[in-house]
Amino acid sequence: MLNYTLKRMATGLITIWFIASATFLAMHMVPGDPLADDKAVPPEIRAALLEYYGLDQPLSVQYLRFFNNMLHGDFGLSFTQKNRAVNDIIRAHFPVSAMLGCVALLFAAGGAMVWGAFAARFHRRWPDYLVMAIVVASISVPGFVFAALAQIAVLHINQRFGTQFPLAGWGTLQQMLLPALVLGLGTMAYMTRLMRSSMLDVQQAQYIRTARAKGLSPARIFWVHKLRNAVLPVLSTLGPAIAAITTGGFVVETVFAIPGLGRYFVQAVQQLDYTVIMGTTVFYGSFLVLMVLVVDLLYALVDPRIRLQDDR
Amino acid sequence: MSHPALQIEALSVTLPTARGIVHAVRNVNLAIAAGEMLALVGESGCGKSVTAQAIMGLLPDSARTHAHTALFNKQPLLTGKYQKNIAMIFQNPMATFNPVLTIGYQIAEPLRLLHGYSRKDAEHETVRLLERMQIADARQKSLRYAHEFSGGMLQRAAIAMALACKPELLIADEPTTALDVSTQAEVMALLTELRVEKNLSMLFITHDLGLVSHHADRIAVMYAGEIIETASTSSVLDNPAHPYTRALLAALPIRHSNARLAALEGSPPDLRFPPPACAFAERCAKAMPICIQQSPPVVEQHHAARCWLHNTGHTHE
Amino acid sequence: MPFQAWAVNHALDTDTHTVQLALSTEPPNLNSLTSTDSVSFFVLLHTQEGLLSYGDNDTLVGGVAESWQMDGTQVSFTLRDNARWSDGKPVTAQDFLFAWRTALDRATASNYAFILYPIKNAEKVHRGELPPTALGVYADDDRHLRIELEQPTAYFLSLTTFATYYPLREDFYRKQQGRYAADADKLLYNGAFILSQWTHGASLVMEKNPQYWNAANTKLNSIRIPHITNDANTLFNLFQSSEIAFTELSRETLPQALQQRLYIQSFLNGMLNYMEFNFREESPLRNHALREAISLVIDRQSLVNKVIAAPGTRPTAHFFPAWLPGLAPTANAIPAPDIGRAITALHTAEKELGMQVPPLTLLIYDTPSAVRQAEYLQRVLQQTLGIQLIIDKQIFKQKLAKLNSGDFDLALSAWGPDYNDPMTFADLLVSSNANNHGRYRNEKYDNLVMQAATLPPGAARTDTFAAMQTIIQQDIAVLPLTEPGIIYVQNRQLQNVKRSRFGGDPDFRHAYIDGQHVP
Amino acid sequence: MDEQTGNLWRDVRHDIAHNPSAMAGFILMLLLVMFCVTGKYVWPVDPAALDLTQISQPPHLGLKTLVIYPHDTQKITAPDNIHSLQLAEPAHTEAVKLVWPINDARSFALYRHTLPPSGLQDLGLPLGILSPTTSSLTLGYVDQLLLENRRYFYSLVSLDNNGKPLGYQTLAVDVAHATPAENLRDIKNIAQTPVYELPAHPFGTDKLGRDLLARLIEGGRTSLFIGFVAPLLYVLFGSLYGAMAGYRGGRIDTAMMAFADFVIALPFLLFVILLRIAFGLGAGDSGIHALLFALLLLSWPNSARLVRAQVLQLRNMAYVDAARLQGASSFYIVWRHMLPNVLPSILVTLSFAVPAAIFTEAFLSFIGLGVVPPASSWGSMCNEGLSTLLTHPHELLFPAAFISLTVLSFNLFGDGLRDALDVQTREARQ
Repeated sequence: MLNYTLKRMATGLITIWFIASATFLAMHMVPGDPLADDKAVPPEIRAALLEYYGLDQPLSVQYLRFFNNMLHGDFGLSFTQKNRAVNDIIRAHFPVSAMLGCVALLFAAGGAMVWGAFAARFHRRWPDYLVMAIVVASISVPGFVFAALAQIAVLHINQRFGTQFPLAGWGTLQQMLLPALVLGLGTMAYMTRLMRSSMLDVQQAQYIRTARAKGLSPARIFWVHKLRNAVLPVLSTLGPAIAAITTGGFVVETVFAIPGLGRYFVQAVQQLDYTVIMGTTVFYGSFLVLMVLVVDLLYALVDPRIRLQDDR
Repeated sequence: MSHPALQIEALSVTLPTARGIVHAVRNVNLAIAAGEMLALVGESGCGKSVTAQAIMGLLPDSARTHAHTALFNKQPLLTGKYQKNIAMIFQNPMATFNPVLTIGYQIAEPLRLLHGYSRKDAEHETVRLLERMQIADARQKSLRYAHEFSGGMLQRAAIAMALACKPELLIADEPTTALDVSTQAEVMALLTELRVEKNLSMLFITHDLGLVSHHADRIAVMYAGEIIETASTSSVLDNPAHPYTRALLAALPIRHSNARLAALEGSPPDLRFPPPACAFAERCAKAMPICIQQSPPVVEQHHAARCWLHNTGHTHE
Repeated sequence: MPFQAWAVNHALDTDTHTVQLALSTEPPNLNSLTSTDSVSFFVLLHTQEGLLSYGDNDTLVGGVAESWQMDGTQVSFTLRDNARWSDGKPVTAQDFLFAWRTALDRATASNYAFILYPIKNAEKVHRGELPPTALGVYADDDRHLRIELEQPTAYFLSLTTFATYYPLREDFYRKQQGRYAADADKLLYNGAFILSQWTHGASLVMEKNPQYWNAANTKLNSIRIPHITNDANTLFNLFQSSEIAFTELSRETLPQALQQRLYIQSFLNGMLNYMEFNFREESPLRNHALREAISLVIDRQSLVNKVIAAPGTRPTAHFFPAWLPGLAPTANAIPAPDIGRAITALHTAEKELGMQVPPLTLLIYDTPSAVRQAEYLQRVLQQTLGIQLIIDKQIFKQKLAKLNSGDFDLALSAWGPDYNDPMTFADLLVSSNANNHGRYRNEKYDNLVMQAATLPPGAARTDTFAAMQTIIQQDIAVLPLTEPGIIYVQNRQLQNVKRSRFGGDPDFRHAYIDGQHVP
Repeated sequence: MDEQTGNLWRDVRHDIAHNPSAMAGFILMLLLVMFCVTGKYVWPVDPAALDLTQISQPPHLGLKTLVIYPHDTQKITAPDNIHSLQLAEPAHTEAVKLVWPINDARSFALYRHTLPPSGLQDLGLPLGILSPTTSSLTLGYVDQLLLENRRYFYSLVSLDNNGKPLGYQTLAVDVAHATPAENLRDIKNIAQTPVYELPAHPFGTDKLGRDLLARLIEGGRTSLFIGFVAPLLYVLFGSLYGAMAGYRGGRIDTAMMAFADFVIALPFLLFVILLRIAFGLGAGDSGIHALLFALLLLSWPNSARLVRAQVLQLRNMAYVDAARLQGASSFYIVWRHMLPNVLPSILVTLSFAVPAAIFTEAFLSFIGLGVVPPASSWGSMCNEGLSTLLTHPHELLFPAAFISLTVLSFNLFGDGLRDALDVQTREARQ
């Protein structure tokens, strides 16, 4: 296992190097002037800025310099958030995205298990159809519409009942619930479908009949025998889901005024903030690679049939 | 025959499916004495597994079960509750075990949950059971998963798991079908030993008449949801009363699964619309006019058969 | 991350004199020497102060300076002896000298360095042709600052309100080692408020600066900014939920604001929205008749009332917005739409070009309003002139790059004033100005701008601007379309919030909460 | 299981045909495609035609409008004897002309409200501040700002020299819907029809007065194209890729999955921008092909991972070994034995990839990288309609409903297909 993990981490490093290189290349191929501003930048200022950010160097030098700095854990200073280090930006805003993402994922995974199992239990009966209808409804409305609707709903509750639920912002537990709900909804719907589907498969399995023949209680059969098997396909989507949910929060972060990294990344792409693009991409890439590895290890723990050694 | 431990009279099961209600088991009578092995024989789809599942209470909620009498050791069956003194082993040993739990854990489950063993005692008992099943290195093996076992070993483990339920009746649903011939023999021998050792009643379900000829005390032949012939093993083998049983026997020596009913034309009736008279009449070479008009009676004798030929004394030549 | 459960938010707090607001983005750059954006200017207006400042009706009042004198090219300021930095040290003439020299240092890379150019030798210092000491600024002592101008500049005093002219203390600036203004504690304040908390991307808190010379007249104790988002619906929802005391309205949120009987005010923000034409070689828009045809089919009334339909926005037929001082009341205007004349002009254009008008590209930003305008223009040009308009919708840096490289035929642009003088607009169309993306060139116009720069306020200067307007209108150098307006709501208890067209806006320095007023 | 794959597809067809919800899904899908492909022949309205007299009009089947004749909407002729704020002409949606006498006031502020005003701070939207400039005895104002046919309350505030209000008066005005005659050039005898019934907009109009039904038909082509083509292609590719990796195992698997991880981690936005350029997205190109390509290039790894995980389980199955011993090629085994088993989860993935693709397009519209006008899509229409959710809900409701129907159709059909393919539930039912 340790050997496998080390090997995977080595592969991961190569992957990250590829990600960084591809992004570096893509970024410089995207037309647009990262130094341009609403009001024209005089040529002498431009020259000074190019020098300041090292953009006056040939691309190969910039590339080597970037990797050298990256190895030292330094992504440089942001172009748009003046004087702010990319490291500081990641350090300040990633925890926000991660926290929001974790709550959303908890909500999604928990909900999916309950709803998926519930729907499978009542396969082809009305509770099943109800859950599936909710699933379809929640994936057929774009996230930004849901976010807006949720906020308006809370506003109306506040106005009608004199409550003071926060509509936006970050810092309190209360402020986190609504955005996490909205963020997790799509993932929950997806996982519910997978869960229901695999639960149906598991319900048909011989070993469940065996378990019943052994006289085990329905609760024990559900928790010990069904759930662990049914959760496997869901688990395999978890790695990318974690990455997607912690990075894909741009809309939710905008609507709910949350200082997550998603907003900074989208803004960086729109503004061609080279250092922030590189920093966040490499960081997210590493995060994703790590999450995929963690999920694979977890998967192997849950499913003994999966062998981690690549020596077949 | 002494007083039967298992006593089933007039058992009927219907299963709703997407295409209509299937009358899977029709008016079945079964009796097994303590320590006796009854073999329930028939081709797939004839209702023998459904009968077993009905006894175990494993049928889906949508199934409708009805019986005139259903008792095991004087305790009522078909109550929807778990039958603590009946255990079951299944056809495919690979699918019997939950792939993500260790073999030992699964064997220990009924010990701990039903019989109140402590974790440690359950572990000991599990190892003992596996050893009894002639599994070498049982302690180590109990920590392994199903995919790490061979088929024969798994089926022996499955028997151990069934024994962990401490049953008085063991239902074996085609336990050897998925195994190769030599392993089959091992498993059969083991089952016979256990039967003697623990005075277990056994309902052995199979489509292979030859397999049970050395082990079963009595044989019941099932066709299209009905039991068409019941008698002692020797009586059925030597003196089959029903044309269907004869057809089964005729296929025996070839020992090749695909050819076993080669002599038989046609296919079993659609059990959504069970025939009113003899279910075998359509395929029977000796069918008479009465066969398709009226259901043959079963006279409870030493050798019972649901056939007009049998009852009118026109036995085979 | 601190987590307090069940926080309660109030837009206003009468007891503590606290007001809550939202910002559209995080202030990108609070270094007054290099900041260029309106959000940073908003924060800087409250936390820093220059020599002068805008009072009511855009009149100049003393900031750090208590008195000033301008005589031709000589300007002198006397600083208040009670003007202090937030650490208690006095604001001195050297602080200005240091700020301006630093801004002109090319390593600082200040986009707005040019705004210091009226000062003698500023341009040459910036180009590195003269040493920083050659700058025509003299700190005679701590409280007296003398400035020599390159040439008489009528609007110089209004420039001193601009962020680039704010003072900066050398010892503090150097101590931050290039990270000046990166965080709240990396800034030194001499304005009405200090930035006491800055959680990046999430919130800011500005608190009354006790060291400020005019602290007695600062009524608010703190301005809290707990939300940062540019989502118009969210902002309006926050206002309705009494989480913020002030927000702008959009065309879409206005009906709800009316339904809620909110107190709506409007404000013309001083900008000009206009269409740029590409005058580069091989562009069909070098053809005057073609520009004329296009200018004659665009109905600004429909554009403003139906397409943009942002209340407060006005159609305009003038390049110079009317609110600017020193303009003649009715300078020449762009003619009203006339389809008959437009078609005649189109025929002329096709004859002169020797071909049918090829499809034209309209370069725009990706805002919903710009897209609507472009779709409208696309339809109008197609229907009335048969000209195919291709919409090139680009995000920020991509549009700027295309503008700068001349990769467009037509473009929708906006220009906002930096200071209170028509020169801030007149400059825009000078042939050497990099913001003149279409490369419009008219020597007569360039000369008029040079003249106006040195003329003292008066009739002659007014006439010069009128002459510029005539040239723009005759050449159809650009096509002025609208003067965007803003409608906004504020909590009825919040009083005396000033809107301003330059520097920071809105201005809460003198705002107060009227506890008597029943909301 | 092996023998069942032979007549699997025939059974699947049979199952679907006898599954009402799956059939409903299939028919719905066909209807939606037909709506987008043939819709424009049934509803031949130009989706790009602007009608600035019907901005954000709710659905109607024929709106009565007042025909107004060419005149200068800006000009006001004040009637005689004006004592208070009053109309100079009957009010309609093209112009509300107000006049009032000049009294002692230095200037006037004019407001417009949709409710009766309750005080000086509740006069509604400020329209402007007007000062008398001529020697005329009256002042006038023409309001043309986005008028709807409803009642408005105009308030006039007199201001003193310091801009302080002296008092106000309010006038309730009922605004009738009007259309300038020149917009109705194709109508004969227009002079004889002072009131005209405008053609129906069964789904209402958008912010530029374009027919929403025609826009939906046109936008659906983009959305369905992206929603069906992209997921089908990338899920197919991803599944094959994942199946191959899982089946081969070992170093090949490791390398293939590392590549998949690499692709997932690439910044999507950056590559969309890049591909727009690479595709020569100049101006006017709707950008749909670049988006399709970006989706194909970057979205397949998720389904690859899912399928690989299942194949890893399946390849230990006896029938796979059997097939291998019989000398079947890897591709054959993957295609014939493994894909039918992983199809159910592929279908689930697919039924989520459809809305995901449609919304990716919508999200890109949200940040300005979506389709380029005059092209449209359901996603971008949702995005546009969102801002007027409370005042003109139809602009959001209809495009959102069409997206929901698409997703629903795919889910119903996919569910039926999944059940039909699932060998185990099949057995249970038989």
